Amino acid sequence: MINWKSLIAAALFASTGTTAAIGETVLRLDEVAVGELDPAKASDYADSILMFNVYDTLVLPTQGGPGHIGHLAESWSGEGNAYTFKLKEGVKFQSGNPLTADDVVFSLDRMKALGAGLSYLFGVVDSAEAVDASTVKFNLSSPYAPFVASLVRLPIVDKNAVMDNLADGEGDMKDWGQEYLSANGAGTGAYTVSSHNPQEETVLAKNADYFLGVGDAAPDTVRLRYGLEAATVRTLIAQGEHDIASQWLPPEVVQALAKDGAQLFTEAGTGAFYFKMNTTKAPLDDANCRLALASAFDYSTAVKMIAINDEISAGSPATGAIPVGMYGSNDASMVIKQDMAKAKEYLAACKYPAADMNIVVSWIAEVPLEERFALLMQSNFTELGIKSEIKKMPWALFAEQVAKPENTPHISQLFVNAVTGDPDTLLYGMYHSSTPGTWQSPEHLNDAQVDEHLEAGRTAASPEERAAAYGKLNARLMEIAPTIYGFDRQSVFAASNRVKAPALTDASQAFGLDGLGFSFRLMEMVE
Amino acid sequence: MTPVLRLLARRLGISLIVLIGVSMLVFGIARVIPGDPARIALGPNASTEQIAKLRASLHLDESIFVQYGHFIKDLSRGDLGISLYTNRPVTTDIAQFLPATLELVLVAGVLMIAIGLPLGIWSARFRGRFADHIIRLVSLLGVSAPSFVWAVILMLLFAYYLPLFPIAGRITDTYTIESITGFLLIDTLIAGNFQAFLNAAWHIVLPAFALALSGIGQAARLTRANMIETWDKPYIEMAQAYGYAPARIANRFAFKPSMIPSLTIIGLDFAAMLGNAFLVEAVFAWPGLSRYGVAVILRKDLNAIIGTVLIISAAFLIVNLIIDLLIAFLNPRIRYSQRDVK
Amino acid sequence: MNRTMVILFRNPLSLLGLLLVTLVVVLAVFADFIAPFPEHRGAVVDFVYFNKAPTARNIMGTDLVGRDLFSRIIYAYRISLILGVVVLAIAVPIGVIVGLFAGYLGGKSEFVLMRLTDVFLSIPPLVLAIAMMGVLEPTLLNAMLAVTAMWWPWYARLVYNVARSEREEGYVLAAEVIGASKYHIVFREILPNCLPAIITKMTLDMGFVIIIASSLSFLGLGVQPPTPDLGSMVAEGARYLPDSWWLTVFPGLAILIAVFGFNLIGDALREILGAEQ
Amino acid sequence: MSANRPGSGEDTGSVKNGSMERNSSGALLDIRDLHLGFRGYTGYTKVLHGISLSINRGQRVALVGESGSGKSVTARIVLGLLQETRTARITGDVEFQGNDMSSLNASQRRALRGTRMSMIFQDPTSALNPVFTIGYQFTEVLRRVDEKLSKEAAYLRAAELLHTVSIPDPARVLDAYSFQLSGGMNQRIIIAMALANSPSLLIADEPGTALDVTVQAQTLQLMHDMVATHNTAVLFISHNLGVVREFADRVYVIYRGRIVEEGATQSVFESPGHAYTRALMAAVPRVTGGGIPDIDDESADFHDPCFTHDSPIAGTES
Repeated sequence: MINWKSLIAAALFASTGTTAAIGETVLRLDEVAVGELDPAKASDYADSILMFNVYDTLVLPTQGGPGHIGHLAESWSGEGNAYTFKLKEGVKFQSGNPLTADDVVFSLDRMKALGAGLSYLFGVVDSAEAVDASTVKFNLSSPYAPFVASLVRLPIVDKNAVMDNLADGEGDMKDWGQEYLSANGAGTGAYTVSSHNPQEETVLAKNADYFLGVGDAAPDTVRLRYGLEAATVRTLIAQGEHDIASQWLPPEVVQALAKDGAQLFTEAGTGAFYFKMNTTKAPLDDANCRLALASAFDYSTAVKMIAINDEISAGSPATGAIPVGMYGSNDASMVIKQDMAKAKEYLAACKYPAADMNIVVSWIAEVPLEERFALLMQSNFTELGIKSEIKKMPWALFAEQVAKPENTPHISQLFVNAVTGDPDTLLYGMYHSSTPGTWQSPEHLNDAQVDEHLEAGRTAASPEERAAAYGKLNARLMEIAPTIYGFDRQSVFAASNRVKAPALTDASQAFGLDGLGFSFRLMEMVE
Repeated sequence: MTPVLRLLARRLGISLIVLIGVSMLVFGIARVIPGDPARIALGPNASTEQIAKLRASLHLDESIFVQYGHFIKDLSRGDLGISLYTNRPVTTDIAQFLPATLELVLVAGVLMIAIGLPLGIWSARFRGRFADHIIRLVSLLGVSAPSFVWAVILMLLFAYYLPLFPIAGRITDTYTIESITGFLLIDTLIAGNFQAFLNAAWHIVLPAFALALSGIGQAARLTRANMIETWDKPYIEMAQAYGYAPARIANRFAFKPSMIPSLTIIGLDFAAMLGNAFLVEAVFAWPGLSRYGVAVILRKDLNAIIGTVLIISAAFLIVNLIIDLLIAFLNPRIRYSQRDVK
Repeated sequence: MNRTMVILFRNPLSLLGLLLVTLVVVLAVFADFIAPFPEHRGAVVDFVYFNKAPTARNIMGTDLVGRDLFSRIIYAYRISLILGVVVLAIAVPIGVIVGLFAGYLGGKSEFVLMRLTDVFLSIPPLVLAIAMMGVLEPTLLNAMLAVTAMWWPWYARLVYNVARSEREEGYVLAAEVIGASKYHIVFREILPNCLPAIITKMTLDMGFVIIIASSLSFLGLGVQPPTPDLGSMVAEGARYLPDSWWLTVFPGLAILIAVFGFNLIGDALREILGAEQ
Repeated sequence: MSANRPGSGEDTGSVKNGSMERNSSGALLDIRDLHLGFRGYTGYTKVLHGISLSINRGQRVALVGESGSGKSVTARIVLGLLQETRTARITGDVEFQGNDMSSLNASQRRALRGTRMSMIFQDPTSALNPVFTIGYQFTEVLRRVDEKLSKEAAYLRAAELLHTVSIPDPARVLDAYSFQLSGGMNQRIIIAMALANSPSLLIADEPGTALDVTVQAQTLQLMHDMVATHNTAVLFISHNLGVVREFADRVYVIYRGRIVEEGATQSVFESPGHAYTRALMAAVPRVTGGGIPDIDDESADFHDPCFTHDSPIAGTES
């Protein structure tokens, strides 16, 4: 019986024999759709992977430790309102154009003009100017401690290539090359774009002329596929046709893969999973009600739900508003726990009767795991005598609805990370009263103390002062509980054994910045 | 053949009216979407001015009639606007995704006809016997489950437990095939790469079957019913009285007249596959228009929603038009009728 | 009607159909008594028993938060049946009235009504429902609305065809001659003649409505969790193939069984009522 | 043997004996003691209770009876069509050109149809396939005998044959479809087709009943002439005695699956022996002189044959 099966299979597989050049290595991975190739619009994980490989930034986080090192920048100086960067010599874009200070200025201008993606990080930057061909100066409107850190999100674009390819649009810059850059790469990066279909797949090829050089073992071709079903990825990896799964694979599937011998990559610690409560909507405008819900949540079950095996989990217990390891975070032992007695106390102190409550718990349609958290929450609340309903929201709709407090659901589930690795980029956007109504801030929090600590954190000069400011912030956020701090997030990727990615397996080589671990030039294909 | 031309002209006219109706309908539907498409498009961090600018450029602040006017004007130039989801012209997206869907639907349609009709003929010929009972049961089962259930079942059986077929995609990605028609089965042959053709064919088997199963069942049932009805006609008895072989009577004298009423429904079933492709493409990661359609609907991408629905409806109308012509071709009564050709 | 029943009961296939439909209806109606874990229809989590293959405790296994799949399927039947009944209860009268008037009155109203019908029929049914659900909030009520919107034109077309041919029939002419009102002719003369076709189509459509509704929720555009729905159960479970096969196979089979049952009965009815005409 | 035996229920046996006695060696078609029944959901239904009938070469024999009397099924047994119906049970002998039909298998029986025997149906227009041209259907018939006949040759032959049935413009007719032609025209085509392969037996089942009366008369006349020139024997099935009288040499009267009377047309009409025959004849306006009389569509069912008879004739057994 086995025989005929394998015979048929053999016959079929024979017809599919690979035609790729011998020895060429291909790395296949997947992410959720869509992959945005325009670096000024990059915001989510797939975009970041593309950006970090096709483009380079002035600085990079130090691997395995704090601080930043120069990347396109040779060196830099400055503090407070002005920073000056000296560019490395001899760096060439993929087009062959040399990298100049003009390109850096153009990249910042373009980022700010388009106003998409993570451009808000550069709100404090008034302007950039080219001092000479290899020197660029940034002028800030106010002191901003995490400025250097934020430069990891300023990819440098080939100005000449873009200017040659402007499409219709208003003003001098026409479309700022949006049409061109949405389909083509114009960076200095280690990989060039062979083809790009934002829904389906981006194919990248090794850039032999990369200024740092790319190792031979690094994959020759990278195929980043979008929107594969979990079951598809699971089987493709098992059949040896896929290498790295996205972090959005449900834990059960990762478990199944690990059991079959897949290796697990992890990227730790600049973000957390939050259940954000709308502080403007009754009954959650009363801190006691929020505290009641926060105490009722079953944290340990939530963490169990995301465990892959005894050692690796997609998260660790939360200790407060700030993930362990960042400025101001609590010690890893101070785990938040469910406490129903306290929850009942808080509920009694709340000005709204429990019987009248109907809490809307939303979950993002693209992240099925969230539905289970919603169910967990619902059953926890039921125990407390509070009614709740679950609402599934596609990401795009969610992002639109949080703009207005009245449209924002009572509870929104979000994975938020520090896009630059700095706590400021994690916390300021979430809790400062000047930034309500973005996808990060469905709390619509307006608290003077919180604002004060946040300002202190971003303007303080020394790391110690910053740590102190964030410590106070953490305490205040625990006290008024705008958020149920679910768990500290760690991304887990199931991977085939054909690929090595030190930046994702060895803590001493980790970047501490989401997506940067997927610098393909640092990966090795084993075959 | 003038009556056929007249029929064609009339059907084209009706199709055009219907298409305009469809465009109004989808346009209306798309414009009552709750939420601000400009804000959704620009993402969570956009500023108020940026949103206002985009709203103006999308004419979102004008009345729905003016908006529709703009839409028709653009449409007549072949411009469906920019997809706010992929940031590309909707026509580019559609041109990229449509061939994969059409290829899948066409192959499924061929399966439906190549398997469904013979089953129906057989069933009718051996009416009341064992083969008939089996075929009826199987074809009824075929229409009794949505195509995503078949997709999952086929995938489980023939891709997981018996790994005979691939579980996703249109072709193994080591083949680079230049896209000429967008139909991989054709492009691979144009490229003269027979291995790649086999590979593409191998990939399409499961999705096409999943999509075709209910159509096969429907076609078999319909053919059977119409064959049986035809079977009682005097001209069949006459054919028997003239001693033609039973198979010849079934396949020729009874089949052709039976096909005429069947075709309309088979055409509708075929067109329904355009919708069911939504379900199958999701399961088999088939990079077609339907997956795109679902994605843009979830993201409230107006231009893309309108474009997708319009294109699918147009394809639907074209299929029906072809079916009508085919019926006219098969049915001399229509070809030679002097009056009402509806 | 008696004869119909006799034939229904004698044919083994239609008997099977009756059996299946009865099973589904009984499960749905008495779900509260039959389901081993009635509370599992809602938001319950039980992480002791989650993602378990079928056992004696959970004959169809448990889902990812530990709910009994069998109980949820039973409750999902309830939703499906309610949806089917409501959709047909709205779509059929609308379609019948449009078809009757277009078919009988003719003229301008015929042109307008039938072109309107054509517009609806020109969008592949599922695509129309998907487009509508894209606009509406995904709730049970809206799912019903979207399916209804795509359903009535089929009845309009069916009744229209019958009515148009009946218009020329002797009894209608006779009624006109003796001066019967239009409404009398339409509802008392023509409608009864369409009834067998309508009833047969409704039985078959019960199955199709279940298919379409489950397709909508398969795409995430239908009934929302924690309300159990067969389509979303298949979609949810499909992510965990092939390891957690029970998550998809049982809800998938549940759809198949229900629709198959309705189709068997519809088929038998078609033969019987068709023969009577 | 007497042609005009008074009929009664008990007499059916002697009718049978009478046929048995007859020398059948010269007969083209000889049916002896033919029984037919159908198995159905409701049990077994007997339709024929021992029919005997004989036709000589070139002879025109009419089988007369009301609808449901069993005349059409008899015709279909002769053609070998009913033998292929699984629910039918047939016993008795049917001999055609000296061959016992029951000893032939389905394909051998089929080989006789369209070549040595053919049939004409009630409604010519519906008997022609509406989606094939007359030419196609006609050439197919011609190929029944000569499979290698070229398309052109078959076409010419068809045109020639159409000409013999007084169709003025055969080329146009061959390119046409049945629904484009008049009923009379179609009937002519059917007659031409039926006789195209010069069969020795033609079965005409109520030919032209669906047609206009005058047209029916014309086509019957045509058929009469055509079978004469082809020397084809005819089994003429009808409920219309007036037509039968004009057409047939010999008459068999069938009632509820039994032959109740037989004889030369002339003698049966002059002195009908059986009450049923008399009832049948009473239902038809008597005509004298040439020409075909008006058709009365009224069925003989209205006249209970037992009305003038004291012992009831056995009905259908169940």
